[in-house]
Amino acid sequence: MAEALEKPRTLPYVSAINEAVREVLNEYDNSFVVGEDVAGAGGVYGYYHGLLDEFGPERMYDTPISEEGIIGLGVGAAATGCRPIVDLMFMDFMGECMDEIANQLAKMRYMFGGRATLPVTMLTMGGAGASLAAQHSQSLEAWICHLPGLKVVMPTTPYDAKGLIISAARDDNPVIVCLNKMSLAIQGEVPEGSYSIPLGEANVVRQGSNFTIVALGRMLHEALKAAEQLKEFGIDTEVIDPRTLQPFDTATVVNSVRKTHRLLIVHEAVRFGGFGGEIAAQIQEQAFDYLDAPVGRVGAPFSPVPFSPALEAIYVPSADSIVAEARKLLGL
Amino acid sequence: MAEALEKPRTLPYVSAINEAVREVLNEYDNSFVVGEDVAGAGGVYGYYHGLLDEFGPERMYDTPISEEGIIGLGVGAAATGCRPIVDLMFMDFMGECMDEIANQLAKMRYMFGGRATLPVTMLTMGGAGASLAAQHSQSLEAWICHLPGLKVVMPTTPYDAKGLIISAARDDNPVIVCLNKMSLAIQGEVPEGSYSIPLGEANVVRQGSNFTIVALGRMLHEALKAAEQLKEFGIDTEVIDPRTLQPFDTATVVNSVRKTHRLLIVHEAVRFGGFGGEIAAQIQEQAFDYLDAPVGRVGAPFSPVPFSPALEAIYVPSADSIVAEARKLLGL
Amino acid sequence: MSKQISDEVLLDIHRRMVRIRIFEETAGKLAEDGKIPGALHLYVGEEAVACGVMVHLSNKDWITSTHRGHGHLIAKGGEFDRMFAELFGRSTGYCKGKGGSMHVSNLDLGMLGANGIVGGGPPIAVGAGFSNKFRKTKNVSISFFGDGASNEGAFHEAANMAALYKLPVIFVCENNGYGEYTPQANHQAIVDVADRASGYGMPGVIVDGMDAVAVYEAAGEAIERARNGEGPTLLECKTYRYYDHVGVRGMGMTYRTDEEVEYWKGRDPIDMMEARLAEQGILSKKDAEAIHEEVTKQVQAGVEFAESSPMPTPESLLEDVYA
Amino acid sequence: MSKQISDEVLLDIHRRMVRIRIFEETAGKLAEDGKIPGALHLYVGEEAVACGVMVHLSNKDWITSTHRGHGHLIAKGGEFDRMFAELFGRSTGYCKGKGGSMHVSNLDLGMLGANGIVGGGPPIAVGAGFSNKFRKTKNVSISFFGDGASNEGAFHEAANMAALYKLPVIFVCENNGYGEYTPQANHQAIVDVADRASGYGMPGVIVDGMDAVAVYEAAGEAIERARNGEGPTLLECKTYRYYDHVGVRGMGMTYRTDEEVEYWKGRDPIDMMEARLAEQGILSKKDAEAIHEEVTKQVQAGVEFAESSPMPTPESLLEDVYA
Ligand SMILES: Cc1ncc(C[n+]2csc(CCOP(=O)(O)OP(=O)(O)O)c2C)c(N)n1
Ligand SMILES: Cc1ncc(C[n+]2csc(CCOP(=O)(O)OP(=O)(O)O)c2C)c(N)n1
Ligand SMILES: [Mg+2]
Ligand SMILES: [Mg+2]
Repeated sequence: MAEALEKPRTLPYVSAINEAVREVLNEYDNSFVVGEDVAGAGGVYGYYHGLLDEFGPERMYDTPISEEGIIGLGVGAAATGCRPIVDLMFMDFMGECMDEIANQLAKMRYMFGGRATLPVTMLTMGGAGASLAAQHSQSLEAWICHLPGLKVVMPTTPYDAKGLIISAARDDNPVIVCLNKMSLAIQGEVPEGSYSIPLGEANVVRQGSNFTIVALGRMLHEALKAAEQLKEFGIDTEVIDPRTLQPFDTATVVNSVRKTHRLLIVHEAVRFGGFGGEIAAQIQEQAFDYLDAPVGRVGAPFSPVPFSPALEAIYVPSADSIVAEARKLLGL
Repeated sequence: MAEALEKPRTLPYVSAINEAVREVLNEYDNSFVVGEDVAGAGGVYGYYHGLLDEFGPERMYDTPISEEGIIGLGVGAAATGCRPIVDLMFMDFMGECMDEIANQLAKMRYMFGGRATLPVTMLTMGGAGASLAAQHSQSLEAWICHLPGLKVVMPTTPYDAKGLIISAARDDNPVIVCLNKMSLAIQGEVPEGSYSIPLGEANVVRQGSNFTIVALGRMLHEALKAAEQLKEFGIDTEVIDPRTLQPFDTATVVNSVRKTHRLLIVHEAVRFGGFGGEIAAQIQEQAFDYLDAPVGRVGAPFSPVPFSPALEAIYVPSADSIVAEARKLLGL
Repeated sequence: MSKQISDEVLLDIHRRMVRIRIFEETAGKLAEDGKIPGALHLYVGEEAVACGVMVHLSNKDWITSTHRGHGHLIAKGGEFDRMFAELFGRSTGYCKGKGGSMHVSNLDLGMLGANGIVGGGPPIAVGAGFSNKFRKTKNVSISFFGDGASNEGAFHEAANMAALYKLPVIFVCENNGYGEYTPQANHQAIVDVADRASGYGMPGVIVDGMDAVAVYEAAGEAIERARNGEGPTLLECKTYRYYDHVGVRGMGMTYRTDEEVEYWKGRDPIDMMEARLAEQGILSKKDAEAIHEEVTKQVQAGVEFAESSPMPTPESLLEDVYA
Repeated sequence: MSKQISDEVLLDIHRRMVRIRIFEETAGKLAEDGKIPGALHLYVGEEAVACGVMVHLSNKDWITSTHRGHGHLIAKGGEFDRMFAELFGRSTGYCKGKGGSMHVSNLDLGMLGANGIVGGGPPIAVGAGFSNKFRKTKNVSISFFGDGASNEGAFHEAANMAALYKLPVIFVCENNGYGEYTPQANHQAIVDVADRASGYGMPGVIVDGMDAVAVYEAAGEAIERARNGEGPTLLECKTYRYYDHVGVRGMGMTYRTDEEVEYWKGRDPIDMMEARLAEQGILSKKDAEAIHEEVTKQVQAGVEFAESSPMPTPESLLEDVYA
C-alpha cells in the first residue's frame, strides 16, 4: 500500500476501531453509520465514541431494534449510491437479519447480472469469555464464509482492526468485519492516518520451521502463547493469522505446511461444522504429500456457550488446550 | 426397529413424506402441522395433500407469511407439551427465522439446564435444478449442522423420507428434515404403516472395495450413477448416504476408508464452507494412515445459484462432475 | 378529481397497463408451452396499481418489487426484449440470465429488482429512501408488497424506520386478497392493511386498486408528501390477480370461486380506463385497439429477440459474484 | 374500582413487589462487587407491571420474559436461593448455572425463560398460547416485552398470529421509554405502543405501569377475555427503570436527566402501594417494614445459599444439549 504509516502509537483495539470509522467517514462523504445505540451512546462497547459530536447526526444514526431493517437499509442505500457502515451489535443477532445478509446483500449483485454494487461494511462482534451466555457469545463466521458474494475479515490486533476496517470500507463489495469482545482492551501499535491491509492475504505472525498453527481472531493470541510453550518440546511453531476468511489465503498456509509438515487450526467457534473444517479440507487436499500428521483442529466443544465462568473457562479454547492438541498431533 | 415393515409399494418421495406426516399425526395426539399453505393447499409441493380433510383444521394450520412466528410457535408449543411439525417452505427462508432456529430452538434446553424438552420436527426443502434462482435453490445444511442442540437429517429416497420423518418426530429433540425439491418424483419402495430409521446411522447404499463416496441428499443418486461409470476404470465404489448429518456417523465412513483408502465427498451445497469440509476434516484426522490420496470434495462452485438453465446445469454437481473429480483423485 | 389529470398522463397510464397485460398474457402462454423455465408470477389484473403509481416517477426514483415483478418493471420503463431474454435465461437479459423472473431488475430505470423473498423489498426501499434523504435529492422510493407480505417482520421494521426518519418512502400494498392460496381472512385478523399505518405514525390510505386514476391520485398525494419531507405513507390498493399464484390457470381454482374471479374481471382496470378515455373523448375504441395491436407487435419482437439470443456462456457462471 | 380487589390480593401484589425490589437491589450490589458475572439488567422501578399481571396467574399459565427477567420470575414464584445460584453460575441454579441472568427460567412455575434476544419472547408466547388452545386448557400465556422490542419483526409476526388464531395471549409492553440508551422518540414515531394493536385486530390498552392496582385491573380484563376465547390484548404499561440499562448506575446518566429519574421515583410503585394499603387500613407502615425485613432476610439466605453452592462440574458442560 502506498500510504505512509505515520506516528504509530499504542492504542487499544477499541480505539483502533474508532479511528478506522473516523477515517472512513472522512474519506467518503457518502458514508454513514447506522446501528443500535451507535450515535448517542457511541456504541455499547464504545467504539463509536465521539463520532456523533465530530460528524453530526447526518452521519451517525441510532436505529430502532430492528436488525433486518438495519441491514436492509444498508443494502438499499449502498445500491443507490451510498457507502454505509452498518453495525450489528452482536454476531449472535445475525439470526434476526440473515435473510438480508444471505439473500439480499450477498446475492443482489449476482442476481442482477453484475449491475448493482454494494459497498456495505458490516461491523459485528463475536466471541465468548464475558459470561454473556448462549445468545451473546457465539462465533458464527462459518455461516457467512459459506455465502458467495460476501467477504469476511477477522481483525486480531489494533493494527489489523484499523487497517481491515478501512480496507473493508474501500472495497466495493459487502465485507463483514468480525470483531471480538474480549479483544477490545488489547493494546498494540496503530499508525495515525489512513492505511489499509489487503483483503485476502494472510499474515505470518510468527515464523517457525516444524509446526504451523492457523489461528482465527482472538485465538491468535492464545496460539502465540502456545507457540512459546511448545518451544520446550523442541517445536518451532509458525503462527498464521488469515486476517481474511473470505477470500481465504490458502497459498500462504500451503507454503507453510510444505515447510513444517504439520498443521493445527484453532478457532473459538464450535469445532463441528466450523470454518476450520474448510481449512483442513483444503490443506489436506493441496498439501497431502507434505503432511506428516493429520491436520488438527481446536474449537469449542459441541454445546451452546455456557454462562457459568467455571464452564465457560473450559469451553473456550486456550493456550493450554492448543498445546494439548498440538502434543497429540506431534506425538509428544 | 421392532416395527413390522408391511406391504412395500412403489411410491414417489412426495407421497412418502405425506404418509410419514399422516403416521405422526396418528401416533401423537399432541402433534399438528403449521406452515404456509400446508392445510388448504396441502403444501405448495403437495406433501400435505389430503391431511386437512383427514385430520381437520385442529391438526393442520395455514399460517401467515411469518417464518419467525412459525418457528417460534413451534418452540413455544413444544416447550409446553405439544409435538409440532413446522414447515418452512424453502430452506432459503431460514434467513427469516434463523434466530428462532439458532438462538431459541437449538439452545433453550441447554440454557435452561436441561429443563425444557423441544420435540419439534421442522420440514424444509432445499436444492437447485428447478430454475428457481438464487433465493429458492440453496442447500444451507452447513448452517444448522454447526448448531449444538439440533439434529439434521437429509432423506434421499422415499423409504428414507418416510422413516426419517417418523424418527424425527419421535425424537425428543428438535430435528430439521432437509428435503429436496428435485427428488419429489423419485420412486421407491415404501412400506405401509409406521417405521423408523435410527438417527445418526449412515446407510452403506453400495458396497465397494477401492473407493468411497459419501453423498448428501439428492447427490446420492448422482453418486450411484458415477459409481457405475467408474466401473469402466476398474474402480469398485462404495457409496455411503449419511442419512443424518447431525449427529454424523463418522465411524461408518472411517471403516469404509480403512478398506478403500480413498474418499470423495459430494454435496449440492456450495463447496466452500459446506458440510463436506467437516467430513473431510474428520476423516483425514481419524483415518490419516489409511488414506492413499487426499479426501476430495465435490460441491457447487462459489457463486449464488444462477437462474438460466444453461448455467444451472453446470452449477449443480452431477454424475459426470463426480466422475471427473474421482478420476483426478485416483489419478486416472 | 380526474379533471386535473392531463390527457397525456391518462394515455400514458393506459399504454403502460396495456404493455403489462400483453406482456404477461404472452409470458403466461410461453410458460405453459414450457419455454420459460422456473416460476412465473403473473401480474394480470393488478396493472392499475403499478401504472397509477409509476407514472409519477422518474428514473431517479427507486422502486422495490416482489416475486410478481414484471408489471413493476414494465411500468417503470422496462423493455420487452431484455425482459423476455431474462425470463428465457439468455445472456441478453437484464440480469444476463442470472436472475430470471423473480429477480428482473434495471437499476438505470430505478428498479431495484423483483425479489424472491416475500418482505424482501421494504427494508431495501427504506435504504433507497434513506439514501435519497441523505444525498438531499427530491427523489422518493416506493416499496410494492402484497397483503401476505404485510405479515412479515421485515415490513414492520421497515415501516417503523421510514416513519421514524421521515423518509421519502411510499409503501404500496397490493392487496389482492391472497397470499398464495391463503385468503386474507386466514392470514390476518384485519380487513384493511392500511390500518397498520397508524401504528408506525404514518397515514394509511385505501384506494380502489382497479381504478388507475384513483391510484394515480392517491399515489400523487403520497409522493408529494414524501418529496416535501413529510415522510412515508402506507397506500393500500385493493386489487386482484386473474391467474393462479404461480403460472396461468385462472378459473376453476379450488381456493377461490369463479364468481369471485368474474366479479373482479368485471372491474378490469384496462376496460375501465378505456371506457373512461372513450367517454372523455380522449381515446376511441379503435385507437385503443390500435394500441393493443402495436404493443402486441412489440411484445412479439421482444419474444423473438429473446428466443434468438444466446444462452450465457459457462465462463459467465462465476462472473458478477464480486465487483 | 379497586374496591372489588380483596385485601389478600393487594397484599400479595405488595409482597411480590417488595421481593423483586430487595432481590434486585441486592443483586445490583453483588454485581458492583464483582460477585455476579456477565450482564445484569435490573427491573427496579417496574415491579408493578410484573406483579399486577402475575397475581392473576397459576403455574399452568405461561409467561415469556426478556433480558430484564428477574422480576418476572420472582413475581411468578421464583425462589431467591435458586435464582441467586443461577446468577452466580452455580450448579444449584434454576438452569444449573448454564443460563445466568439472561436465561433464568423455571418451567414448573410456567416461566419460559428470560431471553437474551430482544423480541425473542413474543413468538414463543404465541406458541404457548397456541398450545393452551390446542390442548383445550383455560390457561393463558403472557409475553412481556419492551418498547424497544416492539420494533422487532418478531413481535409483529407474533401479534398477527395471536390475533388471527384468537389465542389466549396477552402482550404486555413494558414501556420504560428507552431501548438501552435510545429514547422512545428516537426509535419510533409513535408515543403509544398500544396504537399498534388495531393493526392486528386486537384491543390496545394503556395503563399506568407504576400503579400496580391499575395494572392488576387492566391485566385482569385482558386475561379474562383470553380465557373466554376472545383472543389477545396488547396491554401497554408506562413505566420506568431506575438504574442503567445494564448494571446499576442510576443518576447522572447522560442519556436521561436526573429530573426525569426523580419524577418517576416520585411515583414509586411500592411507595404508592404502601400508601394505599396504609390509607385503606390494610397494612400499617410498621407491618410494611416488617415485610421488608422479612424479605431482606430471605434474600440474604438466598445469597448465602448461592455463595455456598458448588460450581458446575466440568462434566456437566456437555450435558443437557440433547434430551
Ligand atoms: C420469506 C418468504 N416466505 C414465503 C415465500 C413463498 N411465497 C412466495 S409468494 C407468496 C405469497 C405472497 O403473498 P402476497 O405478499 O400477498 O403477494 P401476492 O403473491 O399476492 O402478489 C409466498 C408465501 C417466499 N417467497 N418468501
Ligand atoms: C435481537 C437483539 N437486538 C439487540 C439486542 C441488544 N439489546 C439488549 S436489551 C436492548 C434494549 C431493549 O429495549 P426494550 O425492549 O425497551 O427493553 P428494556 O431494556 O427497556 O427493558 C437491546 C438493544 C439484543 N439483546 N437482541
Ligand atoms: Mg396477495
Ligand atoms: Mg424499554
